[in-house]
Amino acid sequence: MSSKSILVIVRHPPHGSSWVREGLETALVGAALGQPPTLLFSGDGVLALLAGQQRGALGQKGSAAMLEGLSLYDIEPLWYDRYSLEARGLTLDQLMSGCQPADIAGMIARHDVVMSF
Amino acid sequence: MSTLHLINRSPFAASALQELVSAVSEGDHVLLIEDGVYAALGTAASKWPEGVEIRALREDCVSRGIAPASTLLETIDVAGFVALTASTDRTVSWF
Amino acid sequence: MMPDPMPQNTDALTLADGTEITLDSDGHLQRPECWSPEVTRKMAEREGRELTPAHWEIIELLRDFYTRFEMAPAMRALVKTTRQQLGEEKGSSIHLMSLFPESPARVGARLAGLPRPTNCL
Amino acid sequence: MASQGLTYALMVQGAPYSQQASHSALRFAEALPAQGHRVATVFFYHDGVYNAASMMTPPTDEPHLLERWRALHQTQQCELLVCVASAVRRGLLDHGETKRHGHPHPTLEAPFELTGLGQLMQAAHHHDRLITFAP
Repeated sequence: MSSKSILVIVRHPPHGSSWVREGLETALVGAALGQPPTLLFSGDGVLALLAGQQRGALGQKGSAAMLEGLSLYDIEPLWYDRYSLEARGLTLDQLMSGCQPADIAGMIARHDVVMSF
Repeated sequence: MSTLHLINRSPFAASALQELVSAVSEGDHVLLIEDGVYAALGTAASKWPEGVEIRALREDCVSRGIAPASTLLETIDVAGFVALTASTDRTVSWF
Repeated sequence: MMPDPMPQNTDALTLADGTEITLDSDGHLQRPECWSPEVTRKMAEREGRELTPAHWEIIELLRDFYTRFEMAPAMRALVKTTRQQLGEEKGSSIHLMSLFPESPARVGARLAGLPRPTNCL
Repeated sequence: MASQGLTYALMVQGAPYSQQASHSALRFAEALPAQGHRVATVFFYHDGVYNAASMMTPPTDEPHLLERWRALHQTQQCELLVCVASAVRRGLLDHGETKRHGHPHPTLEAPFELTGLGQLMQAAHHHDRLITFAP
């Protein structure tokens, strides 16, 4: 497999839809194939990084547990768009561990392929 | 090295267009498709960074009754859409 | 006679107390919440596997991984987590392959009673 | 300046008849050959997997999306890949999955194929462009 760099952008909040989980599944498969993609959370996607999440009322899985395991797949750090975080009145200390701010424009420009969820 | 950004959300319902402002680089292209073409109606698409070209997909304007003549935005047809994906290095979808 | 409510491609394990544990066509538990160490022992027995303490270490590690991250690890993550928890020597694909020769992540997860993974590569 | 003869992968994430994503993807794919390009892989993910529902029966005066995908497969020799994890949980099963889960009839047929996300990654690596059509 030729090695293109892949950026996975998550732009939706967790729980309300399956976007976050599907984005993470995609990133995990890339990593399992030996090419961990870069993972970036932007817009409402930063809400997936909030600490203290749980399963849904029917026992449906969220995405927080999965996110905690990504470093074992060499997908780290969890990049986030700082403006999206600020716009939602949140700060880094409210997020799970392993998050780092990113320059989203530069990050897009540095990757060959971008997948959004 | 440039990026084509596709937006299919109305700017009046979603913040994708605003968010995109911080995600574009000089030389990038933005194409409004589907409900994204409604950005041609307000002022949302007028406050755009320098050096970034924004256009609307003509077929989606026409089907929605937004005549190209009534907008300030340049419109392109699907052939132009294909050409943009080929001339840029990558495509990012905002939805 | 009552119609059989289960799909035809299933199989079952009978535990010492008479409980039937149904398996899907790939040998995974139909109801992962029914797992107990006895289930793993029965599965192994049927498949002619002898489980040593080294096997159990990995089975526990797989269950712990699943509890923490709500997913079963792929090979790369299994090696890494084994290395973190059990040290360099055991955290190698050679060690894991010697325990579960066909595919440590897949076979190990099945014996650990984890659900059948939804996504094959 | 357009490059010559690119191969495309499309990721379709929108459900047919609910969102415009399928129509947009087909319109785009059908326009590729005029410029010497071709779609090599269509990968259906999220609600996009419903595009492969083999019993899709739209009114006769509306586009038949399933037929259009089949035609695309014929004319551009593209593979139509459906994420197995997304499809099976939504009730789209091919012959093999039907048997595995003990259901009576397949709801997904060739030329659509159930595959894993690894195929999406392969397509992203091997083809010149990846374009996402989302709901």
